[in-house]
Formats: sequence, structure tokens, C-alpha cells
Amino acid sequence: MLRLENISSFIHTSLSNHLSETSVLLLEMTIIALAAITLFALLGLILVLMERKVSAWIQIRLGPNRVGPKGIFQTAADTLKLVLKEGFVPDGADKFLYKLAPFVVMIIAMILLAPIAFAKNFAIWDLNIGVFFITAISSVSVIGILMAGWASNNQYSLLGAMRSGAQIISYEISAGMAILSIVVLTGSLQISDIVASQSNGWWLFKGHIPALIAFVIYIIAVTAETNRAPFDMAEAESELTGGFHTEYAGMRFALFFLAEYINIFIVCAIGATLFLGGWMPFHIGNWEAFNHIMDYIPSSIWFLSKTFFLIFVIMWFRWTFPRLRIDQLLQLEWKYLLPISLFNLLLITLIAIKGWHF
Amino acid sequence: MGTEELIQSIQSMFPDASINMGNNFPELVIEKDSLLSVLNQLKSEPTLAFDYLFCETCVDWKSHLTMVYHLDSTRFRHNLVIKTNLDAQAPEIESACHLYRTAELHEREIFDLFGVKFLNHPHLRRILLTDDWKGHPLRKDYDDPINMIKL
Amino acid sequence: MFEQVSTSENGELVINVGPQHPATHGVLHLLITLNGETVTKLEPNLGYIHRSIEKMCESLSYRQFIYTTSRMDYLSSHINNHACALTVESALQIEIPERAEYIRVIMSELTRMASHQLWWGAMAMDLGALSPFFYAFRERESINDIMEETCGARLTMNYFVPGGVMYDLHPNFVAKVKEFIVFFKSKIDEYDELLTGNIIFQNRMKNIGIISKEDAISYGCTGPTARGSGVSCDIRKIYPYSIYQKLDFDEVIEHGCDSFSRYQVRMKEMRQSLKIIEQLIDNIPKGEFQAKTKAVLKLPKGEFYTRVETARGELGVYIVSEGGTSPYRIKFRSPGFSNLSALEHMVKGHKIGDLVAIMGTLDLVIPDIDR
Amino acid sequence: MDVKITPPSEPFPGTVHPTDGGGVLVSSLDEVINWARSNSLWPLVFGTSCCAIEMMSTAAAKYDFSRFGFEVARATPRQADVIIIAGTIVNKMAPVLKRLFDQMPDPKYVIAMGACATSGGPFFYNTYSVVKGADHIIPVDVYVAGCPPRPEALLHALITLQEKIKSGLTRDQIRGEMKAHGN
Amino acid sequence: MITFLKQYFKDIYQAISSLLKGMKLTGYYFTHHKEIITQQYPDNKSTLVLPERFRGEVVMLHDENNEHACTGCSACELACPNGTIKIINKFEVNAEGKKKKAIDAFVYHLELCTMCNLCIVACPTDAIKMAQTFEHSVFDRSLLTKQLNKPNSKLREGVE
Repeated sequence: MLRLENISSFIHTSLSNHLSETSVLLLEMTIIALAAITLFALLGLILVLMERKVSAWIQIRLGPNRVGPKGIFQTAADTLKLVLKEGFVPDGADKFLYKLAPFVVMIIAMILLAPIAFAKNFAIWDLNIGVFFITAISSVSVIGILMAGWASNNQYSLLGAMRSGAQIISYEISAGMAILSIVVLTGSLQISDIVASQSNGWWLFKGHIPALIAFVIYIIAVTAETNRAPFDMAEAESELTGGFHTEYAGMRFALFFLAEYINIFIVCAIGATLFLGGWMPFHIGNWEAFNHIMDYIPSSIWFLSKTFFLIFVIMWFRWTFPRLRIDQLLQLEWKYLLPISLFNLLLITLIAIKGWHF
Repeated sequence: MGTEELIQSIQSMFPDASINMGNNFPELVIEKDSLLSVLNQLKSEPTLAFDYLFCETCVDWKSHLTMVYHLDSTRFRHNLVIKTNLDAQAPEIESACHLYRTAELHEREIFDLFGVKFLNHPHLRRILLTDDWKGHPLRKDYDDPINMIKL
Repeated sequence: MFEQVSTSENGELVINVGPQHPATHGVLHLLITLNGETVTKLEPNLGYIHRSIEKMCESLSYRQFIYTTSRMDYLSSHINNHACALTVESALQIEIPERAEYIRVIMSELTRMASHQLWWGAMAMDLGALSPFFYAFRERESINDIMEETCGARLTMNYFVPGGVMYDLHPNFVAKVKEFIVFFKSKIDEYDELLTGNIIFQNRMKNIGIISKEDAISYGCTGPTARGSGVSCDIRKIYPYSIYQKLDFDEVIEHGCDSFSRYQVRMKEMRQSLKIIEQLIDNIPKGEFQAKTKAVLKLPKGEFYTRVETARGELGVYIVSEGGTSPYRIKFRSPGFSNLSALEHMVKGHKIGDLVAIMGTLDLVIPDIDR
Repeated sequence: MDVKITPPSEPFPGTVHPTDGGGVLVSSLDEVINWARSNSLWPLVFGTSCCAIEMMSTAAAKYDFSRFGFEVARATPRQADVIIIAGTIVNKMAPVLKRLFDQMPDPKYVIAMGACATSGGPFFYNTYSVVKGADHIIPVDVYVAGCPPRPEALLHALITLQEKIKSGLTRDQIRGEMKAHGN
Repeated sequence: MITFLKQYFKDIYQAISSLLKGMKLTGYYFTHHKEIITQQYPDNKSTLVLPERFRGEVVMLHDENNEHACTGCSACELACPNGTIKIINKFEVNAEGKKKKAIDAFVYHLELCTMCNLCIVACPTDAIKMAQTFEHSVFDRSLLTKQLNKPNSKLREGVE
């Protein structure tokens, strides 16, 4: 059985046999960087295609199906075209910040890939404050958006960036609360610990209704945090034409575009890790035979299928709901989500202290 | 109120003006200086209550321009057309936009296409054509050899 | 994006919405002043699609000028053509065969439904919901198919001619319309399910873009825009033309004065249109579809005015004739032009997102405004 | 005009050379680039009048130009590849259209959809404000006749444009080519 | 306080149920691919049938002897609202030595045509009709100006 952890340990042992420790570390870091970049590009391509197919099927049409078999090369063609397009800096823009912004957004998205456990014993960096790391770093991406909006010298961009700032900072709180509730249940910030604590059942099921509420709040909050419809205030195509990336073209726009999808992947991966057991297979009580079959499916498949399910849910939101207005968006956060998640955290803490969870 | 009665009551209100029945609506021809007072009376008189200006336009008769106001009453559902003649060289008339807000855009359009100057209009500017456009295209003497290809 | 104007004197942001902007449904240009996200001033700038139709019609004959009006309010092209044909017919006192009248009314109501469907989809798109657009177009396509079979085109049909209609109905027409009625009745409930009841949608619509009854009349609003404010202004009811007198339908009036009322009016109007078609479709009388008219039409000297109810409101056709073969002056009183003038009144004090929503509920068709 | 219609699942362009050890090498970079460009034409949301409705119909479920990858309609010219001029261009709009075209990054393409954009169409004679054909303002690649053209006609125009991009010829070259073939 | 809380949770419940209703509908369409109505245009070209009344372009009918019914009366030219049709006449000398009017070129500007059908209605001899072709995309707009009468075509006998 080909498992990802075997591959990584094979690479590590074979390198260690021939090279010194420092050079192994350097080589491995290079490999990881390359792998991360490849994953970044590959995930972007897949997710964009998935989005287009999902939207097409919801909208009773076929979606891309002519470029390559079943249209699978569609996003590859798009990316290639975007890379080859003329890239220019608009007149009056702050050249340095304008060029820097997409890289800030992209690099942050890539850094966030680090603590995610893609499979059993397979994470780039399983640091002991993994969840905290993610919440901390993901809020930095708003700086990239603000930078882009400011540097573009365009009112639409500026409005979009300001909206995005207000929105991401507000929704960080609820997302943090939702994450915190699982941390309270687990008692650890390390991703591998959180996953391990779900070996006898996912937190979504083990944590009673409060965990379910936390999950719903988490999904809503991260939809807002990644600027997805119905919370796509930063882009708001029908209001602000393109929002913060109105003035971006070609390659730089592609980076924003890809980073958006990578961010969705990351938040959904975290959601899957926290609430749906990460790479843990689905087990039902004492059904040994069933559990064995479930165990046979590689852990990476479990992780990815859970993540992609959550991504699908977020896409489903996008293609169903109208967009909120900016003040309603903040109202939703401060009047509904925040009080509920605070109260919910209290409940969860009670459950954790009393040990009421399964 | 029937059309006959309407004509009579309006005639009694404005004995100087001439009113007769047109193809569709009764037509009241007035002097341009009395426009605002006539509109005001028609709007405020409770038995008439012409509160809805549904069309305002202008016709170029070469010798003069005619402003045409189509009025409707949303309460009684009777209509009236008011006409007043303007001088072709320097057409000027009081703006009706303080009585009927809809007149604001209509008058800008008439200014644009006919060159009628509306006094006391809040912002009388060209609306459909560019600001540097020469002439008023719906005038009969308008000619544009560059843009207009005659069939 | 047209040109960048930075800030006004007191530090408010001035931005140009349009002429190329997805929310303006065409080439309307709005100069808006923003205080934060709140619109403090709005100034429409028209004419980006002013095609001088009125001047052009002065050199076209009374048979020819009708086709240009299809391009004015292209979403209710049949109704525009109807207005022109009615003007010419009433001036020449042409008696139209009853069959033609029935066909005209059915076509007009189908057009009204198609227009409202497109409005529904486009408005949902303005609000950020993209799927309704596709569902709306599915129904619209079936109307287009019916139109294409009988009238020979999908959008700008030029089917109504002075004296009747251009061709007789296609043999499949009645069956297809009946099929459509059944189909659409099931789908219109989906519209409500998807959007009307949606909490986000309701919050975006209720108490937004308020215009009182008095203001609506003063601004000359017509159609669903005015009827959402409680003004009775359906020309089909108050000045009936064609065979609307004989039909049983309600004038939809809502008293909420806000965006949601305007939305409701249009949704209910679609059902009323269905009702009208249901009454007519089985009773289309046999006979001629076109009255005999002279080859060259000459209107008598005088002035003629016709008012009809398009999907957007009251369309007036004002023809001044000098007795020739073409009009001396023609004026189209377009519903959108007056409705647009009320936009500033509605939008002031609302957010920029509401501006988009309110424009959606006004259902502006820019070529209709600019002519 | 007849264009060659590429089958739904077209093979990857360029010349693929198998190498030792099971790898492949792709050459003919131009072909690959043109393939990418032709299959990823993002239109600008730009409709002025009636043709815009038919453009929307083309985007809608029944005709669905997303099958070709055209559905990513961008509201901002910076990210668009092709302007479909759907409707009349009047004198007041002309500078705006020029500006939009200038704001688009290269390579950019233009389709003149319908009679108005092609030549002024119904508003050619006796109008004082209509531009008689969008190609007086910006260069046009493909013209579609019709008032408005059916959605299929627009799809045909887009396929024609794809073929043009794949051929790698410029506007003038392709016109000369067509004259040479007597088409 | 109790009523406030009740209202608060009722609001939340109603909001969520209204959202779920919409998601149910879109979810239904996502899973039911039979609802897809897309016609795949270039692939369905062979089966695509347009209604016979569809107006794609004006064509002149020619029979197998390369004869048409156009007398060159220019009724269509007069009926056309925007000068799409130009008829250039010539005088032919027929067998009996009489001069007879005939068309030299029936010039049709497809790029101007609005398919309004007025020319077809005006034609007294039914020489022209509307064709259902719609694939009018060209790279050069001069190609849209067409001559409708085929080279060396003649007026059919007996058509006046």
C-alpha cells in the first residue's frame, strides 16, 4: 500500500544514508518548497475547474467540456494564458506595493500549508501550536489585500480592500472561537494531537450540539474570511467591478485568483481536521468489519475527501445565495455569530470539564 | 368628470386661453408667461388635480417652437394637453420642475435637443449629447454633414 | 470605469459607476458621491446609447418606423411595436380583425413575462446570486422559441404591422403556449423558493429605496416602480386599449413603497400575465390576421398620442403629422426615463450595495431611456 | 463562412516527442501558447443594447458558452481578453470604448456583434449620433451580422475567433489570406 | 427578556430554514443532470433545425435554369427602412429586339440588415425570401456585402 508517510520516510532515509545532516535538511527543504509550489498550482487548477463544473451543474448547464477530455485542460489553458498576458502597472499606482501585494497573498497561502496534516504522520511542520499558527498567519493575508487596494489607485479597489479589512478582522473572532472550542475539547493546539483525539469519533459527533453549532459558525466565518460569496464584499463584481483586484491583470491576477482557492482549501482542511477528524477514517462504534474496510482506505484519501466535501459546501453557498450588504455582514457577525459562539464556547468548556463528551 | 365638462371648467378658469378637443385629449393653448400659474392652478384645484405630467416635449414648427405638456390626474383620470408657443430664435420658458419633479430630466432633454432655455431649472445642461456638441439636432434646420448620412 | 475623480472638496469619495459597469445593465453612467459606503449624491449621465431614433423616424414611413422601436426597449419589443401600430391605426381609423387583436395581446403578455423573467435573473445577479439568472433564462428561452416559430426572430420581431400582424400564428403556437403555461407555473414557485423567501434577499430588499406615493407621481414613475408605491397606473386598466377591456385580470398594487414591493409587483404580474394568456389561448377567433391597408400610409394632419403599458411602465407615442408619409415629429415617452429620475431620491442615504439593488428593481433598460 | 470546428476533446497541441524512459517533450511553443489563448477567451462585460441580451442568452444555460471556457466574464477590462461589442456605439460612447480597449492587456481581441457594431446597422442613415461601425474606433477581428445575431451565431463568431488565434495570423494577414482563397 | 430571546431564536430558525430551502433547490439541480438543457451548438450542427420563419438573411431564389423572379421593380429597396438593398438595373435587348429592364446587380448589405421582413412583404413576385442561415461571422466586413443574383442569371419567363 502506497502511503504518503512511507514516501516521505523513504526520501528521508535514503538521503540520510548518503549526505550529512545539514545538507539533508537543505535538500529536504528544497523538495518541500517545490512540492508546496506544485501543490499550490495543482490545487488551484483543480479547484477552479471544480468551481466551474459545480456552478455549471447547479445552473443546469454543462460547463467547460471542450478543452481536453471533459474539459480538464480548461484551467491549464487559462493559467497559461494569464501567465503570458501583458503585465503592466497602471498609471499612478504605487509600483512597489502594487507588485508586492499578490506575492504577499500567495506566500501567506503557501505558508499556511505547513502545519496541515495531509495524511497520517504526513505534515510539513507539525508544530505544537499548529492551530494558533494558522489563525495568526491567515489574518495577515488581509494586509496583502489592503496593499493591493491601496496601491492600485482606483476607488473601486480601495473600497473593496477596506470592506475586506473590516470583514476579515470581524470574522476572525468567530472563526477563532469555533477553533477554540475544539482546542478546549482536545486540550492541545497541535494538529496531530487534535486528529489523534478523534480516533474514536469525530468531534462533530462527539461534542453534542455545541460542536455542531461551532462547526456551522466556523463554516460561515471562513466563508467570509476567504471573501467567498455570499460574503464576497471585497470583490462584489456587480458593485465594485473587481474589488481589490480591479486593476490587476495577467500573472498578478492569477496569483490572487489561485491564492483565493488555496485559502479555501486551507480553511476547509482545518475544518476537516478540527471537526471531521482530519485523516481519521470513519468508524462506527463496534462494527469491526466496517471499521476495517474504512481503515483500508488510505488516510490521505480520507483527508482530501473531507476537505473537498467542505469546499463543495462553500461552493454550494456561493451559487445559491445573494450577497449581503456590508453593514448586514458586520451585523451578522457582531449581533449573531459572536454572542452565539461565545455562549457556545462556554457550553463546550462545561462539557469538557464535566467530561460529558463521548 | 366628462371631457365636455372638463373643457368647460377649464375654459371658465382661464377665459383668455383657447381650449378645444384634439384627437386624443383636450388641448389648452396658453401664453408662455402664464405657464407656471396655469400649471399651478391645474394642479392645486381639487376638482381637477392634474398631478401627473406624463409627457413633456417640444415641436419645431420652423417659425416657432411649441412646448407640449401632457397632464394626467391620478385621482380623476382625465387628461389635458397644454401648448405654448416659443420664439424660434431665443426660446425661453419657465421650468415646470418645481411642480413636477419628472420635468427635470425631460427639460434637460428638450434643452439638449431643441435648445429651449428653461428658467429656474436647477441644472440645465446637455444630457444626451456631449457637452461640446454644436447645435440642437431635433431642430428642423439642424444639419450635420459628417455624422448624418442621408438616404 | 470612465475616469478617475478622486475626492470632492469635503473629502467625500466621488466614483463613476459606468458607462461600463455590470450593475448598470448597459451604458448608464452614474456619478456618485460616497461618504464611506453611503451614497450622498447621485447624478445620472445619459446619452451613451442615444441613437437619435426620434430624428431618424422623421425620415421613415409609417410602415418602416415601427421596427426601430423594437430596438428602444428591446425587452418589450412587441409592446413598443403595439404602441406604434395603435397610433397609426387610430389615426387612420383602421379596424383591426379580432384575431389580430387576440394575437397581439397574447404576444404582448408573453413579452411581458419574458421581460420580467430577465429582470428577475438580472436583479438576482446584481445582488450576487448567480444561479437565478440561469433558471430565469431557461423559461425565457422557451418563450423565445415560441416567438421565433411564429414571428421569425428571438428578440426584435417586427411582427406587429399597421392593420394587424405580419403573419398568421404558427400551427404549433397554441399547443406550445399551453405547454409553456404548465411549465412556467411550476417554475415560478421555484423562484419564490430560491429568492423571495431568502432571508438575505429580504434584508437586502425591505425598507430599501423608499419612494412615497406622492413622490412617485411627481417623478412620473410608472409601471411596477409606481405600483410598488401604491399608485394605480396600469394603462391596461385605466385607459384600456386593444382587448384588455374584456379581460379579467387584476392590477397589481403593493403599498410597501420599497424595493421589495416593486419586486412583489413584478412577480405577481407574471402570474397575471399567465392568467390573461390562459383566458385567450383557447378562444383565438378565426379569421383574417391583417386588415387591408393602403400600400402607402398617410396620416391626417394632426397630433396623435397613444399610451400603452410596457413591462417597465407607460410608453407614450406622440406623433405630429403634417399629412405626409412620414411623421413631422415623433416623441417616445419612455417609462425608464422618468423612473430613472427617481433614482437619486431612492438611493440617497443608502449604501453602495443598495444602489445596485435599487437599480435592479427599477428594471432600467438604457436604450429605452436614451432612445 | 465555414470554419473548421475542433472536436470536443481536442488533443494537446504542439508536437509531443517521447523520450527515453517514458518521458515526453513538447515542442512548438507557439502552438501551445495559441492553444491556451484560444481556449481561454474571457469576455469583457460590455453590452450596450439589444445584442447584450443575446450575449446573455449565449451565456445562459441553453447555449452555454462556458463549454468553450468563455464564461469567466470579467467586469474589469484589465482581466479580459476579448470585447464583444454587443450593441450600438454612439459618438459619446466612442472614447469610452477606445479607453476600455486601451485598458486591456495584450493580446486582446474584438468581436463586433450585430449590425450596429459592424456598420451602424439600422442606425446608419439619418442619425446624427451613431458611429458607423465599431472598427472606426478600435480594430475588429470578427464581424457577426444579424440584428441581433442568434446565440449560435455568436458562438460561431467565437469559434471563428478561436481559429484565427490558432492560426497565429494577424488581422491583416488573415484578411489577405481570405482574399487569396477567394472567400 | 424571554420574548426577546424567543424572537431572537425564532429569527435564526427562520433565517436558516429559508437558506436551506434555496440550497435544497440548487442541490436538486446539482444532482439531477437530466435538467441540463444545454444544446451543444457546433456539435449539433447536423441536427439543428431552425423554424422556417426564422429570418437569417435575404436570399434570392434561383431555379435549376439559373433563373430568378426579380424584375428589378425596386419595391424592396423602397420598403427597406435602412438602405440595405440597392438594385442596379440594366437594359437588356431581348429576342424581339425590344429593350427590357432587368437587374444587373441586386446588392444586399447584410451588415446593415435588421431582418425586419419588410422587403419580403413588399416583393410583388416573391423573388426574395428569408433564409435560415445564421453563421455570418467574417474577418472582413466587406464580405458581408453580397450580390444576391447569381452570375449570368436571368429573369424567369412570364414574371412581370
